[in-house]
Amino acid sequence: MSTEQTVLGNETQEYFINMGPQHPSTHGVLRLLLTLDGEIIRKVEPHMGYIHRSIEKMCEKDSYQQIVHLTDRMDYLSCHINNEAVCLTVEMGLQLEIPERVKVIRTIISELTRLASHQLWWGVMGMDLGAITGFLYGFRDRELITDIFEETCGARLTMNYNVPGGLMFDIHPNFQKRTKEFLAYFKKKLPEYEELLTGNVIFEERTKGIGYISKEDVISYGVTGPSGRGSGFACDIRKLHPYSAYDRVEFKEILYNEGDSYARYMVRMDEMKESMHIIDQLIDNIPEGDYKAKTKAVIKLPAGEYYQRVETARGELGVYIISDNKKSPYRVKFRSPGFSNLSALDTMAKGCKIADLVAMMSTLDLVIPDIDR
Amino acid sequence: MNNDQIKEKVLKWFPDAEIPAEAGQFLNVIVTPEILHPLAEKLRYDKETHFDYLFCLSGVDWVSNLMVVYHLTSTNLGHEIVLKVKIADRENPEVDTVCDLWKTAEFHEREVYDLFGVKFKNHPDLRRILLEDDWEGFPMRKDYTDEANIVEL
Amino acid sequence: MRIIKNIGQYFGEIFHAIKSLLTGMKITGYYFFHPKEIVTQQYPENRDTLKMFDRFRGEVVLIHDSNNEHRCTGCSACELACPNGTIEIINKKEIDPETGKSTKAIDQFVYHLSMCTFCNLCIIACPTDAIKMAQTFEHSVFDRSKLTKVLNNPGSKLMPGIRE
Amino acid sequence: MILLNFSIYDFSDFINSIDTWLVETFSPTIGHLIGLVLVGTCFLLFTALLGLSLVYIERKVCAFFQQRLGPMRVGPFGTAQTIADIIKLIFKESLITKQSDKFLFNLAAFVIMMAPFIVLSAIPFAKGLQALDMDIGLFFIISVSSIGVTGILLAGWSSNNKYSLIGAMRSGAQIVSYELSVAISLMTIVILTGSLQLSEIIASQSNGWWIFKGNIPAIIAFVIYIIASTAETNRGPFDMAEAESEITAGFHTEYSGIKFAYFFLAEYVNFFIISAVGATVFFGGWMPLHIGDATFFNNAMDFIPPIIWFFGKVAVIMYFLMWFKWTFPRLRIDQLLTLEWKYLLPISIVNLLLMSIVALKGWHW
Repeated sequence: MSTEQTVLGNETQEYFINMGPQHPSTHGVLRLLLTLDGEIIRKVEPHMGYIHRSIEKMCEKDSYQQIVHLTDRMDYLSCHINNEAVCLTVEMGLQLEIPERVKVIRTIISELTRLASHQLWWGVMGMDLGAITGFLYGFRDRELITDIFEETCGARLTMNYNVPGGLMFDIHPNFQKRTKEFLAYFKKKLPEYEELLTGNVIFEERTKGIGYISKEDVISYGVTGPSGRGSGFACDIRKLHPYSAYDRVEFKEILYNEGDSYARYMVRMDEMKESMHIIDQLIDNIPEGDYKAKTKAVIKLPAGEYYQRVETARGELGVYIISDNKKSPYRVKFRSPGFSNLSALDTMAKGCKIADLVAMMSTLDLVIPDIDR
Repeated sequence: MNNDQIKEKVLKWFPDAEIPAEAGQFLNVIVTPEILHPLAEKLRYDKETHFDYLFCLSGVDWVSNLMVVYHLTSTNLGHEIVLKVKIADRENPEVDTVCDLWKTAEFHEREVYDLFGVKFKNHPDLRRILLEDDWEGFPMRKDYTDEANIVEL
Repeated sequence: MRIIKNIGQYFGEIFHAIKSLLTGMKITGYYFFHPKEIVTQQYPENRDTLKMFDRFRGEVVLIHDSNNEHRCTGCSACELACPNGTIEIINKKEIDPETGKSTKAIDQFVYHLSMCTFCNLCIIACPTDAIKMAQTFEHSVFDRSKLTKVLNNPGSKLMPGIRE
Repeated sequence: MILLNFSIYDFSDFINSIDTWLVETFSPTIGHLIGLVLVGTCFLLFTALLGLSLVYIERKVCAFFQQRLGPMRVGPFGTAQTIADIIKLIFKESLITKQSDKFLFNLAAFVIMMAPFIVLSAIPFAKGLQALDMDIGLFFIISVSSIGVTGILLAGWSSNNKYSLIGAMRSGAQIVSYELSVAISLMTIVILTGSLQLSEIIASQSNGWWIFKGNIPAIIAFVIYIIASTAETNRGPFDMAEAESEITAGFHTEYSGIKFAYFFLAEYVNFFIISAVGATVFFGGWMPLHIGDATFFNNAMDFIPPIIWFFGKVAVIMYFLMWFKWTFPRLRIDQLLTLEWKYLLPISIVNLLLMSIVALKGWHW
């Protein structure tokens, strides 16, 4: 900054701006303390915790069945995957044999969740860049997925469809039909997304080369999910440690090496196609069987430590449960993807402009309850 | 490297490190605060171990002591290890930061400080992260009481 | 030569830019001229046709049959399963008119809708299928106390044969 | 007596008869004064009506682009929605931020209203329906419309809010740069008309509009005019000054109630003005579509009243501007300036030169 000052020959003064907690593009109550030089960002200091509900502490009082519904409220856009993560951890501790049917249904719904999350993200990304129309289109298509969820799981957002050992109830008879209808519909709509934003010259100008982060930094900051894969960090837990039915489906791990906003955007766009591909493979092959393994009414995990990693729509979610053989866990830790992703924002944003920061935050796809827990 | 080789290597570097015999999900290495940073540094930069990705950092209150747990993995070699540092001093728990090795630790250590009160030496910006700055006590500790906010069901 | 190439590039860029902008306008233009594709639902007006899915979780209700009998034995399994203390079961002692033995029966099944997270755990915990989720969703009231409901109808009884 | 002269095709007799009647009934001075007040009142009413209807139209059009219905509740198809909004805004508390420059803060809302209001007086709505027909009409419009930026800068500065200040500064840089392109693209047509007077510009298009007659340079000029004028009025995709997702609402973040309504109104009147000027210069204003000397066709077109021609053309241009706004993402401020200085300005200057050659060689029709 000193060079610029001497070049300009006049003194410039840095100033601070509070972006948030109430701001249209922080997508929740996140506060960013920006140090600015004109419009150029010198430093971004995130302040979070505005909706910290201490879910980890609450878990220490709850039974294992009850923990699941709390995770709905962390990353509410990939709530099913969060539920699944907890259930998988508990099942690992109990060494339960999970029916194949459950695994496949979980995978399908996980991928639908991912699709819904990415649709919403796409809409919000457009809105942050000023293309408000995209927001409505994203929500229009997401509505159809939430309808599927509502019919099968009983809720649109906080579904709580998993219980340790399986699912709360079997899929709705309409589930397969509706899902196939949706896939047929969305395969037509996804190219519209591309035409409206991806190829747009203004969009390309706004995202290409903006918010660069190197692969080393991404690994060091623990930026996972599509944000990490945009920098070439192969971190897809579905590939690294396959869980549920991911070991039997064929899909690509989307990797881009550019590390800029556009790469992160493209990862998600391509991931939507991969998600549809995964559902395509599974939707007609749901095996018959029970929707739930037999569990006791009061679950006690054997004493020990259990760690399960899953891939949510935002990245790697880790569930770390320490049990002391009681009906509530001794300690639960959620390694939420948003928390680590946010920490890299400062590195990305240095030297960019305010408008770029908004685009960057969109490409990180932050969900604030996920960060604050 | 498989778990046995890593175990051998760690013990060669630091014979004091305690490695529980029972096979869990990961290879556990329990160390004291003094040797945490040197060990972490070796694990991070040694070509054979190359643990470059810290995917989870959590604090645990074992009542008798506090513990900070580091889940590490290597992005190119694929092996995993769990480093645990046992801090006996509950009143003034201190451990070296690993921010310089894995930048993600910066936020995660702030969280552990916030909720458990573990002070990380040399941390660039050790402040509360989730709770407000004037919060009293460390809520995730087992002896934390708050009659107003914690409702016993 | 280089200048010509540069000029070509300059105009090529402009041409590409305009083309990409027109592609975007094609999409929005299409929807503008196809008002049939409008997805808005006008909520209070469409109340008559609006039907929620069977599994939609609106609120907990205690099922009563036409004889004003329910299936709740007052075992408090739902109370224990609830993560938020939404359900409170107040039991009373009742003398069975046939056998003369005193049995436990519910006096009040109190349900705090304001605390409910609609997680469905109470429903799956219930051993006698006495409660279910209703599909109502218009819960707003002017007074918070109205959200605390007593689910058993006045004078309702336990259905015979449930306790066994 | 007065109404006898009324004709929907030519307002000049009607206006003149009112003027004559006023002068004859009162003394010339008082008559003219009453005339001025009358005209002023008419414009005030027109501005208010324009604002109301444009806001409604924009909301409906935007809704249809987005597969929504838009306002539907107040009045049939939500037509009374904007009236309800205005009533709400009037009754809202007018907040003034602490330590803001209260005088400038209040002044800004009026300054920003002033510019479009004055410019409106030079717009020819129909034959004879024009308040001021100056021989420097176009120049007047270009120069007066830049007063608006003063209002924006005042608002941003006096609000004591950094978001407002950033918005105002962006807006200042933006308007000052884009004015160049607007002016030059309009001058391109002036080469052909040889006059800055709006009535003459329209009269020169009696045998065809300049966009058709003026060969390729006229089309280029029109495209540049549309882009640059959108930027000048801070409309999307150039709405950097009030970029909602970046700097909340930019220069009018701190305004509430009726003062906010002024900003809103000014924005929409400006929107109307750029469309009106575009329609006048490139599409012949109220002049019906004429093709050379195809008398039958021209007479048929003349049957449609000029005022409908004018508003029809304005509506079409407005529709396209709305289409842009609701389709494209927003540019970044430096890209915006790059677009102006690297693309629009050089092209428009070359275009001006081209047009001069066209005019000299007589390649236009």
